[in-house]
Amino acid sequence: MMEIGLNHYLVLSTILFSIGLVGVIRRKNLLMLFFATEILLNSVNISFAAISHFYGDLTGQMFAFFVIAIAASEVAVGLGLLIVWHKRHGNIDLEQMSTMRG
Amino acid sequence: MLDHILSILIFFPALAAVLGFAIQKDSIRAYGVAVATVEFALSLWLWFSFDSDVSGMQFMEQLPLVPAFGINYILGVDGISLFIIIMAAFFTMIGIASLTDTKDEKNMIITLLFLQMTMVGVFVALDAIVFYIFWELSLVPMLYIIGAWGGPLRVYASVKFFLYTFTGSLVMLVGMLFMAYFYFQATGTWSFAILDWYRLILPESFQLWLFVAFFIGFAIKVPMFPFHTWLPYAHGQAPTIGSVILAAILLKMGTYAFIRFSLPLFPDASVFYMYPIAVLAIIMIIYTAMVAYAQKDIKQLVAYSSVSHMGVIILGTFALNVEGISGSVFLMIAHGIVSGALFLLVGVIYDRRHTKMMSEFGGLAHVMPRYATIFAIMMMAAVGMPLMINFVGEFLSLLGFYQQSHILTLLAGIAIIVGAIYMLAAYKKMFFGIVTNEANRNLPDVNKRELVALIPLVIITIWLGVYPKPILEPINNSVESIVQLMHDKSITEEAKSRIPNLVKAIEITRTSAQGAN
Amino acid sequence: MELYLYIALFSPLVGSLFAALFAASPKSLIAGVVPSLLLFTSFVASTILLVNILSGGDIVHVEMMTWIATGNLYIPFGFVVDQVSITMMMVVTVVSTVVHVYSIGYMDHDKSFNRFFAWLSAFVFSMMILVMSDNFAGLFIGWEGVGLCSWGLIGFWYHKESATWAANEAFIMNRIADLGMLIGIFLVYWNTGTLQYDEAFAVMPALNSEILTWMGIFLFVGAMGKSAQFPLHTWLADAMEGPTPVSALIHAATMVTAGVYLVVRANPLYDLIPHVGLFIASLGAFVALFAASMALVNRDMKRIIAYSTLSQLGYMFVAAGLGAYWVALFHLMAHAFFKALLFLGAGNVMHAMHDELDPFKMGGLKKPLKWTFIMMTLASVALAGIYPFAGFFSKDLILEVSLIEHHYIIYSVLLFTAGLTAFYSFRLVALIFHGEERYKLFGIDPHEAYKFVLIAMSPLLILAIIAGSFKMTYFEMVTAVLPATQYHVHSVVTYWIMTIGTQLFVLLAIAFAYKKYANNRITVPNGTSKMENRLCYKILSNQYYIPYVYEEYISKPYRELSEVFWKHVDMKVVDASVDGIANIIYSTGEKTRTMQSGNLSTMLKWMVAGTVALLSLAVVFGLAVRYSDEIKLIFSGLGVQ
Amino acid sequence: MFEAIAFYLFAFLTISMFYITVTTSQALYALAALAAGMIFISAFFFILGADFLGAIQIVVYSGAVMALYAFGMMFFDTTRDIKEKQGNRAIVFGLSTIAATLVVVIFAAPMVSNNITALYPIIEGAGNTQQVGMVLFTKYLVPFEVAAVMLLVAMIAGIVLAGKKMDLSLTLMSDDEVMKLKNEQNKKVLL
Repeated sequence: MMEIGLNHYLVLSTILFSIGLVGVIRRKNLLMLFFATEILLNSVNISFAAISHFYGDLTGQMFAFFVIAIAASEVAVGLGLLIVWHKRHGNIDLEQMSTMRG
Repeated sequence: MLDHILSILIFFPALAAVLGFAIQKDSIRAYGVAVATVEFALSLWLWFSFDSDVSGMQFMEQLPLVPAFGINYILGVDGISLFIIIMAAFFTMIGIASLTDTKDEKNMIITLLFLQMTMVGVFVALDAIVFYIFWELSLVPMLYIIGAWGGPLRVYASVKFFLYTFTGSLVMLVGMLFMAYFYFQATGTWSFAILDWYRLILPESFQLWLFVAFFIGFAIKVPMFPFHTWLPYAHGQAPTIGSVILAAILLKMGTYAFIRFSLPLFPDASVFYMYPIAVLAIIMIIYTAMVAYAQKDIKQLVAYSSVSHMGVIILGTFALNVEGISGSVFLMIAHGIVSGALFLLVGVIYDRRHTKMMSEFGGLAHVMPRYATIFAIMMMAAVGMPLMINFVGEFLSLLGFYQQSHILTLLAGIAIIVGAIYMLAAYKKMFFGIVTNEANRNLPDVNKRELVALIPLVIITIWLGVYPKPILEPINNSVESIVQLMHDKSITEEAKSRIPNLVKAIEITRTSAQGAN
Repeated sequence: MELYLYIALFSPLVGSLFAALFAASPKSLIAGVVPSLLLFTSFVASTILLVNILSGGDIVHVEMMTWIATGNLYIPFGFVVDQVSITMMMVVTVVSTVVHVYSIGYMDHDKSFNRFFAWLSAFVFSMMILVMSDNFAGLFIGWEGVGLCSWGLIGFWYHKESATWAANEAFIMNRIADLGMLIGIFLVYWNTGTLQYDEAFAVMPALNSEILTWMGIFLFVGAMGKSAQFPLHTWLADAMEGPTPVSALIHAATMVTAGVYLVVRANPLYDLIPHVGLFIASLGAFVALFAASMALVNRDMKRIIAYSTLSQLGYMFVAAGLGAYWVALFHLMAHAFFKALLFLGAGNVMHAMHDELDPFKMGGLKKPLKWTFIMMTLASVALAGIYPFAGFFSKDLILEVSLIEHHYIIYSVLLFTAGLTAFYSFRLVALIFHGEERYKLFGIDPHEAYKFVLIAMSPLLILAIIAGSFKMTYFEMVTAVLPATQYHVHSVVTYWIMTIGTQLFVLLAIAFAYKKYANNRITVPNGTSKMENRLCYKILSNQYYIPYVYEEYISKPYRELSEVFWKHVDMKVVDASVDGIANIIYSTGEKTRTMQSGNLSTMLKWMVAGTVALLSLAVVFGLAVRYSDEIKLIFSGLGVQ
Repeated sequence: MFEAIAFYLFAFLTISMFYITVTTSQALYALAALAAGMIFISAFFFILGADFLGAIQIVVYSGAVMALYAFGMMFFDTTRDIKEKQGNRAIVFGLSTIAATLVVVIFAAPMVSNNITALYPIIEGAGNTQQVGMVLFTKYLVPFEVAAVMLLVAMIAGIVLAGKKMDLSLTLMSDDEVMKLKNEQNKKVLL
């Protein structure tokens, strides 16, 4: 119990990932959705870093690094789009975005 | 030029069709006839320069397309495909020449020329992928012909036609890919060349599965019972020219592919599935003939009769001996000519009365004696009168199958009875009796333009019935080499005993196969 | 000689094509005269060939060209003129020449005069191919060809519903038999490797008897159709809807005898299988009696003659079945002459009576139609088999054959039938030519046929009278190829008792017919007389209800089954299942379309669900790969390969 | 011992922060909680000895990303309560849990079966940042550069998207409106 192993990190990662997924599913405000995706990405990052640590392999860290880079660009573009949407429709409500109705 | 005559035959109509967009509406017909005539002349030239004594492929062409996967543009022609190509050219020619008051004539002619490209392509392709491409491409112009110029249900009919046959050919494609993969496993190189595949001896269990994959694709195209229901719709709704080409050429793709792919590639599976397929063929023959008898619409009747005759072709193919296969190849041509002519004849009366219901007619023999005569000749040919083209094929097909099974042949022979029943009943309804419908009283007899299309067909029908040798001989030579190949390749005892050994040097195919590489 | 062969064979074709050229144009005499002349040419050429054969010349055997050659199969257009085929050729050319000339008169007023000759000559051509071919395939060509022409000629007056119906019936019935024939041909090919008569027959003795039996049966089935043997006989009576010359040529003299010809031609085969031969003979005897009984009460002049033909065909099959091939062929020949004559005479009567067929409405025609009366009477005498007419020699011979072969049942049936034959023949003659002139009631003024028509008929009359005298010449000629069994009753006493007894029996029957029908008390039956209400009369006049049974239990169910197949099976089952599959896909699309509500949060939910599914798959596969050995073990434990 | 305490502490903190993020109805709270969570996560990285990653985490997330969100939120009406839809909770949580578990199983599987070996073992005697640098600029040079370009593109995209007139869509506008827009542009050019 006191010895923190890989499993502890993985469980933590799982918990955070579920929280993120709950957010993704529940939220209908787009901004909040973005927050939830950040959580997802971060939870995975923890796993990467932990695996990297416990196996003495740097690849995990590299992946985490690239994940952060992607998260950053995602936020940049995503927010830009969000602003455009808000300008045009005056809201950022998921329920309103139904032009893709099949 | 002779070295590339097959490519020319394929792409000349396509090129002409592209150029056709630039042609004035008034002169498009002359242009179409000219192009089709040149194509037909080329095909005749091909026949003229064809060496009947050689059983293997001739006029081979090869061009690498995707060398890494062994996909090559390989063309070649043998006695089996030669005459279907000529017939395709011939029907396109007379089809265009006899087009009557079609709306949007220009598009129709251009579509027909494209269709011709795909038809020739299918029959000369010796690479599975090239074959597949043309096979699928041929659906498009036909879809367009039915969908754009068809009857009231045309959209349903054309979509059904397309989706149904397309589904089948996808299964076939999977089979082809597997086949190529097996080839890769066996030899270490990829190849889609059919002649390469011929040399591959597959274990029986593989053969059984692959045979089924190919069978589904071909059977829907033929169409075999119970996959035939797209055909009556397609025929019922298609314009005359569409029906003619569909019946005469497109259906032959299926039966041709059986002989080109299924038999030589899977001899053991062919023997294994011979009886089930024969039973299907017999159901096809008798059942569809009875359905044809119940039809009220003359065109549907001819369509069902077509299915019935295709049953005999299938039966001949699966006789797995020279007599049967030669007969079935001959019957392909014969059926093409006769059913094509019958559809043209139905078109003649449809143009005049705009109905195809037999009950609308009666006593036409009084009003249109020439028409009645030609119809009678073609009907008798369809019924299988000796000295007419169909008989030779039917006789040989049934004769061939008799070696395999007596009882099944006896059942299949019922074809000649039921065929006579529906044909004669239809003829009686339409042509005999007195004229009851006033609208029929003053119908004009066949005119010159229609005669241009019909007279050559009548001549061919009788000429090849009396003297089938010019066609039968090349067919026979090619079929013999296929049968021998099958015998040599077969693994099981059953197959060895079912497929006759002709004890003839098959070197020719071998060398030509190697020449292909 | 080959030249003559080709002339004999092809001049009818030329005639047919010539007439066909005018088919669509109005009547022109030339379209009738030229084919007749060409047929006469054919007749002359045949005669030359006959003379050649009689004078001991070689059999003419030619191979014109290859027809079908594939695999081991080789079928040429080969023709042979031997003793058998020359007999048939003579019969065909003589009768058809007469019928052609007769038709020029008979069809005089028909607007389709030209078409008629095209068909008629085409028929002769087909018949010539049938008899001259040297192989089974060629025989089949002729076989189908005569069927086709018969269809065209029975349905010649195509505006008549009954005529076209009869034409189709004849064609389809024959097709049923042709299937048997075709199977027989296949059997011959696969067992002997050839379709040439001589080669195939040479191999046959080496085959096992079961195969030979099937061969014989299937070929005979073909013969049954063409020769209208029971149960495929109904078409022949209905075929009388065609013009009378057609009935004379096709349905009396030539085509219907093709079946007998086939059996005679295949004599080496049937010699090997006497049990099938006995069956043929028994069927023949049955048909002889069966047909004669229907002729007794019929009220249609042409049908009576048709039944008589059927009955005589039965006689021929008895002879052929019992191995007396030359006797069968001889009766065939003699019968052709007098039966054609009878039909042509009937044609004259019909013309005179404006197409009236009921003999009860005639009577007393011997005065206006003197020559016809003489001809028909003589023909009937010949048919009845009175000495010294043709029928006596041929028919009595058949009776003798059956006696000598110890088939007493067949003999007695045939003897009885001979009496019936005499009775119904003279019933007809009596009703038409004797008694009161009932036709006056119907306001008809009968006229004798054209002179040239009568002259044209005269060769048949002569032949009907004298044909019997050729018997020995004929025997010597034909036995060169057929088994030469002389049929003589060993004891002279028996022979005379038999012959005279038969003659007396027949004469008695004739006298009875005259007594009953040649008086003035005959009236047109109207369905009230006592006899007409008898059960046996009803059965006979309804042809034993066989056509009714065919219609009710074969044609109608076939029609209904076709409808069911189309409307219910094809539309509702086969097609519907295809559409059903399409509909399932469609409706799946329709249903799942709601997934695409456009609502992003719903989509996200689906996305998560999809992710879960894919991840689970990944896990499952991962586990499967990892534990593949164990899984295989479990499966093999379950018996899966 | 210290490690364990730190792990549990930060685990508790991260989870609660993120929980707040996904449940609160106030956007500002959510933002704040997220930022806090990010920082706490970096603590794990430090614990795991990934110093460089920890630093990056703080810089990028707490600095750049949060600043972006904060700026972004200025456009929106953040005071309004955010309405949550009433979904089926069982589905929501069930799906989430299953998905997360599966992800972990997949990640853990190769390790359980012990069939992975370190491709780039940690080099003794070098600091984490140094090691990262060594790997990043050798093996991962191309992806690194691509990532750089991606960030650049994202930056430009962000600027362009948030810029003028991006709220107009030529495809959704009627012809008249498009013409009007064109005329305006032309005027500008002429002026």
